[in-house]
Amino acid sequence: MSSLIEMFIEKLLLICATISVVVVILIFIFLFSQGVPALGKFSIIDFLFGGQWQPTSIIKPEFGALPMIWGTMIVTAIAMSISIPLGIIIAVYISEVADSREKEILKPFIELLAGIPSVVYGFFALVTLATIIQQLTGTNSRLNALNGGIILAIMAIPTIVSLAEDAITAVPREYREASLALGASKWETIRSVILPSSISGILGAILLGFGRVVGETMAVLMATGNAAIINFNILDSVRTLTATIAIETPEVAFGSLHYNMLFMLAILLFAITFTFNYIADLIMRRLRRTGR
Amino acid sequence: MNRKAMKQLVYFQIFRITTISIVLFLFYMLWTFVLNGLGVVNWTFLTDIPRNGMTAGGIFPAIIGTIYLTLMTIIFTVPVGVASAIYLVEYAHEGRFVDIINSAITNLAGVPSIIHGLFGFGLFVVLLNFGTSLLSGALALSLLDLPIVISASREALLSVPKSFREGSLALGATKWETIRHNVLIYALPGILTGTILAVARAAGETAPIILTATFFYRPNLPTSLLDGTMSLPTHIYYMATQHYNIALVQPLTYGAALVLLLIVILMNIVAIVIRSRYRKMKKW
Amino acid sequence: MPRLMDLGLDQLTNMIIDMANLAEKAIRTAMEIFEENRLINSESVFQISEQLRFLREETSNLAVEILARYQPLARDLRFVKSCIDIAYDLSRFGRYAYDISLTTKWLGSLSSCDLRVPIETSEKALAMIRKSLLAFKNKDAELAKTLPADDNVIDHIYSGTLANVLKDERITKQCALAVALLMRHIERIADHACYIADAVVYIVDGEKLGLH
Amino acid sequence: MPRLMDLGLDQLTNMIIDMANLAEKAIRTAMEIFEENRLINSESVFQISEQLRFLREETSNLAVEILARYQPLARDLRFVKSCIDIAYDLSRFGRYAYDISLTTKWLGSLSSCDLRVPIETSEKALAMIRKSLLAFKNKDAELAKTLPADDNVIDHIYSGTLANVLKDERITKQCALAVALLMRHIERIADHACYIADAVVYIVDGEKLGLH
Amino acid sequence: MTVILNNNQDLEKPSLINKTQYWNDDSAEARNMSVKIETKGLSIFFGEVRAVKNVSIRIASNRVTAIMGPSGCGKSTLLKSFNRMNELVLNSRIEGEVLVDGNNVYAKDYDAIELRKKAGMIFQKPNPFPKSIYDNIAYGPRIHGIHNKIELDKIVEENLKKAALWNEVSDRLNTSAMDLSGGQQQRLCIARALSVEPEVILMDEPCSALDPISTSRIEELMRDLVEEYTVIIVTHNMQQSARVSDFVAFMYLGELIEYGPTRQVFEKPLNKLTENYLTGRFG
Amino acid sequence: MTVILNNNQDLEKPSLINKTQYWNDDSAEARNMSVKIETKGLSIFFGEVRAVKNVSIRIASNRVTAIMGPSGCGKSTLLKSFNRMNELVLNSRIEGEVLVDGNNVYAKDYDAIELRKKAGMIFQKPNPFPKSIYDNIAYGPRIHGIHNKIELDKIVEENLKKAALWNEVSDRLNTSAMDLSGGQQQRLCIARALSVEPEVILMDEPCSALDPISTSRIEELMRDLVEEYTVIIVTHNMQQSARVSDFVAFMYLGELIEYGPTRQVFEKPLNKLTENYLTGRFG
Ligand SMILES: Nc1ncnc2c1ncn2[C@@H]1O[C@H](COP(=O)(O)OP(=O)(O)OP(=O)(O)O)[C@@H](O)[C@H]1O
Ligand SMILES: Nc1ncnc2c1ncn2[C@@H]1O[C@H](COP(=O)(O)OP(=O)(O)OP(=O)(O)O)[C@@H](O)[C@H]1O
Ligand SMILES: [Mg+2]
Ligand SMILES: [Mg+2]
Ligand SMILES: O=P([O-])([O-])[O-]
Repeated sequence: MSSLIEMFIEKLLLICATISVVVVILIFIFLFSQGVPALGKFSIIDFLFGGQWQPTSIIKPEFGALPMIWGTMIVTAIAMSISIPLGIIIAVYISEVADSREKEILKPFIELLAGIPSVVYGFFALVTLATIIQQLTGTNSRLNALNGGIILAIMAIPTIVSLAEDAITAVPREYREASLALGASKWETIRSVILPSSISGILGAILLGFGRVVGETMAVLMATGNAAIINFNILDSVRTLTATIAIETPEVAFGSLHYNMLFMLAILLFAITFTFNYIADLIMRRLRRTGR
Repeated sequence: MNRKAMKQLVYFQIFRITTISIVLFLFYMLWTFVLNGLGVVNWTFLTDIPRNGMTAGGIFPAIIGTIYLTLMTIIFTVPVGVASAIYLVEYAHEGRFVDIINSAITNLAGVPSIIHGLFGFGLFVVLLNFGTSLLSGALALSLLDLPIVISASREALLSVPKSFREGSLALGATKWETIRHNVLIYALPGILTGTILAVARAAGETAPIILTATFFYRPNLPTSLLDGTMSLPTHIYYMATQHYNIALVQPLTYGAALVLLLIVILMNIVAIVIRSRYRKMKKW
Repeated sequence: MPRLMDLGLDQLTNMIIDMANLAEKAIRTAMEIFEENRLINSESVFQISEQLRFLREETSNLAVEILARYQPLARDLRFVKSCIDIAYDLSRFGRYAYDISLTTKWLGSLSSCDLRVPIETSEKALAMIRKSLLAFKNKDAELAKTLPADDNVIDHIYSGTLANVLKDERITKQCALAVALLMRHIERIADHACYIADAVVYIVDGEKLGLH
Repeated sequence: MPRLMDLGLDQLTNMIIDMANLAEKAIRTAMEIFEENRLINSESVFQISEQLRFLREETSNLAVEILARYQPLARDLRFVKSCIDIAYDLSRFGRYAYDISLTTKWLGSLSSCDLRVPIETSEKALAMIRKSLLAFKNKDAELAKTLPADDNVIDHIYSGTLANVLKDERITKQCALAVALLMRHIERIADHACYIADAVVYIVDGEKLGLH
Repeated sequence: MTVILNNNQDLEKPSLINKTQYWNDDSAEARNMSVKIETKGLSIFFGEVRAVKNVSIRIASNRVTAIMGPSGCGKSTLLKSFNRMNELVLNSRIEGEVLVDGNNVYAKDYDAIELRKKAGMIFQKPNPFPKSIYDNIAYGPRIHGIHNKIELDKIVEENLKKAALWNEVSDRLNTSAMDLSGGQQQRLCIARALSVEPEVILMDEPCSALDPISTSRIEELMRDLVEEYTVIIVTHNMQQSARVSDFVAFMYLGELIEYGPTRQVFEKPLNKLTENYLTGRFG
Repeated sequence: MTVILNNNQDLEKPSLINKTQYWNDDSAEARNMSVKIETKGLSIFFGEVRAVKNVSIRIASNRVTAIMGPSGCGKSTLLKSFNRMNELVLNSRIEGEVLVDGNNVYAKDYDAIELRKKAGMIFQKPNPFPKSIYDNIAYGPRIHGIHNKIELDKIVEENLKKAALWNEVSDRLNTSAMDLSGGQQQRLCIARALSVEPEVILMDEPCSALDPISTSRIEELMRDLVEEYTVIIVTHNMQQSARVSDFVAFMYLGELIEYGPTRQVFEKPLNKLTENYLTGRFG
């Protein structure tokens, strides 16, 4: 009797656990089923390398994703090149340098920032940050790649800091003591022992930060100006994959080529984030298994 | 002072200055919202519908919409999420199947929110014909929240030492008895924390619901699951980018943003407080 | 709850006490041969002496076992260590008793000899044994420290008696030999009683005085 | 790297060997009194005997210390345990030697007595000591097991000699006494050599044979 | 020796010798002793690894049996097979039989729950539940259906007394068990195990996380418990085993190499491997 | 005893007695022995807590000194004060002096870095860096400016040999140190500490996480090291202290209660508290 109940409960829990798998598969199938039909009508080469994105052109709709890929790339590059060093520095500062009082303030604060909705960041970028940048650089496109990059960096910093901080804190106290007991200074200990032994955790943090940046929608949507052109000036307006989907989906006709092409963009985006998340996951998992 | 100490001092000062600048910058950001939003946030603003082409009045429908969406998300995700976590931690044995579930969860967590939106739009709104509605939005949000709830619950369960389970089993308790009496209660604060964070995230999400649940202007409150709604995040987005007179409504936008910020921060603080209390309490 | 070791230490104490009783019995039995002029077969003394030898072995086995099992330290260590020595001393009493009982075997009947001094001195030696045991039982270092005085008395009697039997021409050679042998064994017994007292002082104070 | 305990065990072995050498020296010195009719003062034998007594104490202290410090088990335990016993046996040799040296003190000059048998037997007993020590050094249980046969021989000689001195009327009472006393001490020496052999067998095989 | 001791009534009273060294009395008693647990050709596999190899052992009731051997030799695995805790490991598989009171516990209809009540387990690290002291002890009885407060009170008191903890905690039964010291926690765990009225107590290195003083407390407790229970202990510590156990089983690479009365195994092991292990000349 | 032994040259050769029991030779030698570390009225505070109370102790060079006492009595704190590792704890504060080679290490101009080179530390849990064996040993020398490969090779080999680990690892210097067994890891840590040419080695319960066989290895190593270094060890294990130490310091509630030659303290402690602790009649 009791073993019957036990079995029933186990099966019930199993069903719940399977839901995530079903959802992922559903997303997969759905994206592909909605996106792939477009390839019959538009070549994948033109999609990936086409420089024109004019979906609503009556004459000849163009679905070249390159401007969006470029936009995503440049914004991401700016964001990462700011957030990685800053994130690591802050993580090191919090976990190794700050005294306990500073730490007590900084840690929750950073966590709090991770919870702030992206639309708020976006609004800040749109109104305040853009003005600041404009005043500093004198550019005439208020909303531009730099603006988006900076706001994304700020959004990514909490993610990177808290994960990297975890990784650094997880370095056993014994390593620190061992190094100090050998007559190393604190800084030497950080550089030669702590950072090397938490490197994979930090790498994971960076990759997850990267995933967050690439997949971010609202902030870039509001901060970058959304011009679908390839431009090498970071002070020019750009448009990202995510922004394109967000802007165009509400207006698209269901089942149209444009609709399908939006799903193609989603597949592209998905592929990128999937790849990075997968690598991050691999690293994190190895970390967990070796117990460092 | 010798060279070693000198070098260390320089580095540490650079680190301190960097950290403080970033923190100040973020404080500045939060301050702009307080500064610009505090003026408009009052009782009317919170309880009135938007008026005069949204240039006046309040954000009541948006607040209610956000609450509805959030509550529904909780109802969808928490039972399934906690159950999944229990299965994974307590029952599943390492192996292919668990690997599949685990990578599904990490994947799901990594899917950009806009894709959840697009997926929700295509599946719930269009294919299943729920239309732009609370249901579609909540479902889309749930997909996004599910992995968060699962991970948090899983961490909480994993943090309960194996020895508690062994101790109970060795006394002749069954597995479920063990989980119910000697695992779940200790994991509960952790699960709660994770859930609150997930909820806060749901409350602030924009991209998924913008495609599935919300309207630019819909002053009357939703009466059924299939009604569309307004919500705070999308309201802010619309007011900041789509309104015909952005500059005019900017104070209102600040106000809405401040309210959203306060809601989200409040929930985060609650979670942080619960967690730190629980950490202090927990002695294993 | 008593320490596990305590069970063993109590056992050791009991064994020592038993040995002391046996030793006393052995000496008394041996001396009775002369006292009542009974020709008791030395065999019974030999039996007790052998019992003491076995018990000594058992005691030292137990002591070794306690050392290896419980690794006693400080006072416990001194106690166990001393028990090995004390058991050895006690087993020697058995041997001396046997040697005493052999006197008639070697020298023939001694009914004609005046053995009052050896007999009296043996009582003194027995009192010393009892005293040392009492000191051991009660861990009474002060009592133990009084033994050397007793020993001195016996040493005195011993040398006096030796001088006397040599000087006094009425004493036959056989009797002189008998008295000398007996007194020598009794003197040795007193020595070993002193060793025991020594051990007691060591147990209590941790000092090795070398009282004798 | 040797175990820390090994240092102590080696030390124990050395002390036992030293004691055995001293014991042999003691017995030899004591017997020389008769061999060459030298009137060696028994004092020098007493000195060696006392040295042995102190050494025995040292050995058993060290053994106890090893027990309490290293908690030896199995063969190591048997070894340490046996060393305590062997040291005791060896110290007895010193005492017997002293007793032997006292014979002339008790019985006067024995130059008129035929002491060839005791002297020869003492050589046999010394051989047994050497043999038992060899067995100990080499942990040679087989060699040790041959000692009881030697002991039997000595026992035989002992009882034969006793019967002989009683029967043979030419032997003076003094000489008879001397031979009997000497033989008895030598017989005891042989016994203790057997105990040592016993201990060796126990160290090697873990069996307590009770060879004697 | 018996001959001698018989003359001395004093020595016959309960004492160390009688308590822990019954094997002095030859193996006669050992042969008559009742067997509580028996394994027959027991092998335990983890996937491909054979952690326990064809072990046949008979464990005496009301005795302390110590399982020793180098790390990874299968001690814990063997111990866990006695109350089927090893089943919790996936991929674990057994061959052979484990008989408790003569019944094969791996038989299909044998109830693992009942078995675990019968054979309580104490772990290496004290693992009190983060509940009150009272609730820790009451946990097992409650699980098994006792909810009457008076009855529970009695059980709690009784078992805390058995575990020699009552005096130290009787005035704070409602404080958290986590506030106790390590040694007290371990005794609490023992009391908790006793609360479901086991007959066998399995201990896996119960003192390895404790300081020397707490350790001796637990050891004394073990000797007390054995009057009423069958105690099986896995330990690395030879002195501990020498102190508390009546029998020693020595394992090596999954095999049972030597098994016998403690004094005999420690003084005169039959197997060269045991000898080497005991004298530290190992590996 | 000396009288007797003098007759026997054999007994005078290096032996256990000479190696670990020099105190046999009366305290004369002890009085002549050079002092490596000395504390004068040392008190150590953590916030309001006074963990070490007015301790004055003189530690002999080229000897093993063991610090013992019940948990929380301040052993580790005292040990750490010798290389100023206690400074790493926030809120910690000292009063009094710690002299190493006669110099007060808490003086303002004393360089903590140099001190820590001079007084290496071994911890309770083996803590090799997650680097290769080679890099573990080379870490310290590199930090202190040695980068010449040949020189480093030499240092690595030498110190692994000193730590009795060379034979076991010489063929796999580039594999991760984490793959070593616990005992090997601890010896690696010792080698690592030796690599910066310390004069003092501080060990805080270095064997408490190790099995008995690894433990005796480390103990043997300690006796070897003391020929060249001053060794100070904190240990709970009285037998260990009896085995390896020349002097024992016994602490209680932050105070130094007893300090003397090991044999004397263990055989005849002067303080009642020490006596009770050693005989397990404590608390
Ligand atoms: N869950 C498991 N999965 C696979 N192998 C296992 C598992 N548990 C134990 N083993 C293997 O079984 C063997 C015996 O393990 P066990 O834990 O019984 O050893 P032990 O003697 O208790 O060692 P220790 O003294 O280190 O606790 C080991 O080789 C171990 O690697
Ligand atoms: N960082 C710290 N902050 C506050 N108090 C501390 C700190 N470290 C130690 N103490 C206190 O100082 C006292 C001595 O601690 P210490 O670690 O030196 O003890 P110990 O003798 O080494 O104990 P153990 O044997 O448990 O390691 C304890 O009462 C402890 O609570
Ligand atoms: Mg185990
Ligand atoms: Mg400590
Ligand atoms: O977090 P999002 O704004 O991209 O939904």
